[in-house]
Amino acid sequence: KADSGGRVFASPSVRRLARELDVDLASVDGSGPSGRVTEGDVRSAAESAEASASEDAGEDRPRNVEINGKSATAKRD
Amino acid sequence: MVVGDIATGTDVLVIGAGPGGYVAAIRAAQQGLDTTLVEKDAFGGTCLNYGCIPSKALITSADLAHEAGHAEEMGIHADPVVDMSQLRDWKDGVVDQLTGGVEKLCKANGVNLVEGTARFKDKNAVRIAHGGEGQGSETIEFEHCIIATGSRVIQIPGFDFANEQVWSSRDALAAETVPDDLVVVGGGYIGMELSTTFAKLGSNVTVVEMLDDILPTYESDVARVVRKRAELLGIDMHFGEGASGWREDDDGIVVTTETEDGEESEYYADKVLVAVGRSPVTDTMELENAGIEADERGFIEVDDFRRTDVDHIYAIGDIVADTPMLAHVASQEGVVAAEHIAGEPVAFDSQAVPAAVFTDPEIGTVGMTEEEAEEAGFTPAIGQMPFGASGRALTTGHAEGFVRIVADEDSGFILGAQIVGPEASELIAELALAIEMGARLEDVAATIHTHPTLAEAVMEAAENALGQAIHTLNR
Amino acid sequence: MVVGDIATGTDVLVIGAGPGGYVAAIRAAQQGLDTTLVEKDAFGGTCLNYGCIPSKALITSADLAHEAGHAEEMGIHADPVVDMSQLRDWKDGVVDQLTGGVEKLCKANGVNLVEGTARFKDKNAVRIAHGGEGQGSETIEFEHCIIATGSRVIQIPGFDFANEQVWSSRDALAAETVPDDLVVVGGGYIGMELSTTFAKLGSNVTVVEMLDDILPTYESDVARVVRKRAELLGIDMHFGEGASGWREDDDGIVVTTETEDGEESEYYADKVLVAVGRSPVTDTMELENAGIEADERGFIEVDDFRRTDVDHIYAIGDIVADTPMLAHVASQEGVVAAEHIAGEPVAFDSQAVPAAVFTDPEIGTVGMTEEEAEEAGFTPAIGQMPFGASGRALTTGHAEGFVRIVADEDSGFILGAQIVGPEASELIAELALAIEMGARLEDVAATIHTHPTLAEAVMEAAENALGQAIHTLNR
Ligand SMILES: Cc1cc2nc3c(=O)[nH]c(=O)nc-3n(C[C@H](O)[C@H](O)[C@H](O)COP(=O)(O)OP(=O)(O)OC[C@H]3O[C@@H](n4cnc5c(N)ncnc54)[C@H](O)[C@@H]3O)c2cc1C
Ligand SMILES: Cc1cc2nc3c(=O)[nH]c(=O)nc-3n(C[C@H](O)[C@H](O)[C@H](O)COP(=O)(O)OP(=O)(O)OC[C@H]3O[C@@H](n4cnc5c(N)ncnc54)[C@H](O)[C@@H]3O)c2cc1C
Repeated sequence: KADSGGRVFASPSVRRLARELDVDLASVDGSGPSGRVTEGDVRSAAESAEASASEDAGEDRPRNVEINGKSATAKRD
Repeated sequence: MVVGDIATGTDVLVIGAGPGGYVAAIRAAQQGLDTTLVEKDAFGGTCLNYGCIPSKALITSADLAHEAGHAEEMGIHADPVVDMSQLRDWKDGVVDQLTGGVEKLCKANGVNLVEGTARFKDKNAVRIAHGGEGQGSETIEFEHCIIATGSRVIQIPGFDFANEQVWSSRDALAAETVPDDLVVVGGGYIGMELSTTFAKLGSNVTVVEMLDDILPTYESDVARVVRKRAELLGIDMHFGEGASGWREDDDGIVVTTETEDGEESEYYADKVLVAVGRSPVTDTMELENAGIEADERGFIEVDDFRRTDVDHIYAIGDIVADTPMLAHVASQEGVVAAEHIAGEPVAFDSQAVPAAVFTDPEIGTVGMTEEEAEEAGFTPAIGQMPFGASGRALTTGHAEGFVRIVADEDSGFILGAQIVGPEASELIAELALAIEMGARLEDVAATIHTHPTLAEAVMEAAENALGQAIHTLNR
Repeated sequence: MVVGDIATGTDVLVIGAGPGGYVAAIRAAQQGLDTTLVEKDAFGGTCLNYGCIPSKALITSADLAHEAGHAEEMGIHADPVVDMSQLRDWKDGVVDQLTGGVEKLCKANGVNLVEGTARFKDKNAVRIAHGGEGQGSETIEFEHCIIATGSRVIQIPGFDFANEQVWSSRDALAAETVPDDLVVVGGGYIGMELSTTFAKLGSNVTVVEMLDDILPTYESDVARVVRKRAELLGIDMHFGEGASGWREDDDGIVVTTETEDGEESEYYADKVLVAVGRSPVTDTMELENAGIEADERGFIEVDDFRRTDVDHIYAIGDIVADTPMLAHVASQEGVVAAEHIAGEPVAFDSQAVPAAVFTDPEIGTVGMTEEEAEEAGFTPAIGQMPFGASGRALTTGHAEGFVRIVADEDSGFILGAQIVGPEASELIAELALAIEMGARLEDVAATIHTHPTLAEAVMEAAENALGQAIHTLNR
């Protein structure tokens, strides 16, 4: 995992995507060089979170993410 | 402009039109928010009117005149004379063009501009006092507010800027003539930029600095390159001395300094420039009425989205605690605040904040130093490339300094860089991007860099850290 | 040096010590391979001795003298005089320092240096003819060979460089005096760099170009910025005319040109500089003995590892088909060839090859143009930022030109960039890294760029492509 010194290595667009999908970057295993977190890593983390969430809820629908009071819908690709 | 005391409302009220505030206002308007920007003095703030822009304009002219006058080695014989009033006109023209541009851009993006001084009435309204006689005042109610009131120069005891002999940086930038003798109090970046400029324009410059080197926030080998050059320019530097006072004398002034041990010195001058730092402007808009408290030094604490303790009120720029007082930081914070209000998934999570000093040569830094990397728990791999080994640097006649890259030994991730040398302010951009992208040494080393450019030195420094440099011996 | 005809052996034989060959040799030696580098003329090749380096040194001096003499607007009054012999000494000093450095770096890395001309005996040996009388020759057997013999200037019918009035770029760079009147045949990058330089040094320059614009490999709006400036510098440009001959006349020469329709023109001059391109040097080392064939234009075909059809013989630099004739391409190819021989998992797979033109203003380009992106099947998103809206550009007094970024609309991936303006050669480095890293518009836009710098224009261009620019109106 690319978090030497508590730091996660990921590009600005991937960091933004993680916020958008409500994924905690520090908990993502990066598949890029030296463990850099990629867009794909964030999307699959979001999907597995969504899968386990819908398992818990026992239903299969997109999860609403609260961002600053405005709700965004986590999208599946 | 509205006359009398009427109340209007806005989604986003931005206070202060510096590089923090005007950028925040434009971005908020771009997001479709009804946005109002209040400014009490001049659009563009400190940066465009009294800081970054006029200082760099002066530096350009001083550099060109000085260089052309000292280039016999490359065959140029010239004896340039600088006409200060022409230089001021040009500089003022540049400032006017940019501040006029800011105003136009605000309007084009639909920002409502209000001239006046804002004070909080409560958590959801400010009162705006309009400047002149009989201009009255107005109340503006807001859903969200972004405070971007910037900073002011710090005055030290005994040196009142009201005296014409005592200059603030703003006075120095508006100078009508070049003083024969100039004492500069403070060897920080503003002090050193202006010392270099006036030395090149012909002043005998003396710098007095309390600490034991110039540019104390930079590593000593970085500062050293600038100090050596300053010495060659004839700048006289005195360390461990604090300015204690000044008095008039014949046709000039005498500045007195004191060491910690109480040893006094005196320096003759025409003007004394006091450049010991800037402090946040948070004491004039009745923050307490909005329920916000500044810390003991006047800064405001904010979260990752630049929100203050009062959720719908944001603070950005020089008034923010913990981020450096720099124009580009203010702008980035403005973007974050505006987009956060609009509900975008942003945060101020920049891995790398670059900074530049426009001395001779320039300094550009970003991210961690070797020491900081160690403190953060990394094992640093260091790569360095002296400009003396750069073909491009030699062909420009400026080959002092170096590029240093700090990376993590294990992963190769680039953590920081320090550049001192020609165009350091521009060269640092590539490394800021490298850090933000999570680039490794290998990535920078394998990227083709145009020949002959100074940017090749960035690539060579990365190669050096990997033990693969071509144009310098590997450690 | 070895006298007489004896045979020695080496792991890697590199032929030609230009930026391709010397870099390949150093990297091969760094990989622990026994490496021999043969050079028949001067270490550093065309680039250091007769190309990139001397041209940029001349440009620096011409620029500084010209700028200082034309800066009344910023208050500078000067009437610089350039002493050509001093300028030549300085330029030669820079060249000597760099070529000496190359030799030292080769030795320090353990490369065996051999002076002489190499010709293939067979697939595994060359014969080296040493220069002078009685120096004899030697045979070197090799496991691997890297051919890096570079290019030579193209001569056109009727213009023999043996005449002192007919200059090649090399002659121009060694000029002892500045001609009053100079005709330049060819408006490509070398022709335009030298035209600009001599115009600034005081020549009346006329450019004749067969095609209908200068810098025909660049987009017309990019070339236009340079053409406009060239016009202001008094350079007289004639398009659609080919140089057909010249004759002596009184104390000068007359150059004749012809259009496609046979219309003739005459231009008076002291010298005529022919800069119509360069061709690969592949006809002098008996390639056929090694079983290698050049194409009809003299270039050698190579694979991703820079191998020729003969597996253990590589070719790099200006002699390679399909890659541009540029020093940094030669160096990168040298690194790839050397590392491939050493068994490293390399390939010449650069996504982005930057290129610069050191005209006034400079041009820097990398990756795809809008048209190329379309042809490649992308839907291009274009972002542009004029330097006229850049605070830094205005403070330098150079605000012509723009930064353009070409990205893929859907993914945001950056595909290319074209910069024309101040420091374009340096600014392109960030975008080359961006492309190599697979950065998106958003990544460049979200990276903090130092204020005030020209590099901010790169960020603004990315923002513009996203419809979020602050300092320019979004399309
Ligand atoms: C000489 C000098 C050189 C500098 N050079 C550089 C440099 O090269 N690079 C760099 O990054 N930084 C530089 N700086 C620092 C830079 O100017 C500041 O970091 C930047 O201006 C901060 O932006 P801001 O928007 O926070 O505040 P400011 O630019 O200070 O703007 C604040 C604005 O708010 C207005 N205001 C304040 N209170 C009120 C109120 N109550 N109502 C209405 N309006 C109000 C003020 O009039 C002002 O216009 C320099 C500074 C100086 C002095
Ligand atoms: C005026 C001018 C300006 C230029 N400016 C730039 C610029 O700004 N940026 C840029 O990227 N490029 C520039 N170039 C192009 C650049 O010089 C070439 O692309 C580069 O030199 C190619 O490198 P190379 O190693 O392939 O060949 P060269 O540099 O040509 O080196 C080849 C070497 O091989 C030697 N050699 C040839 N045959 C033999 C033999 N049989 N035995 C032994 N030795 C041999 C030659 O003597 C020579 O030293 C410029 C060129 C010119 C002419």
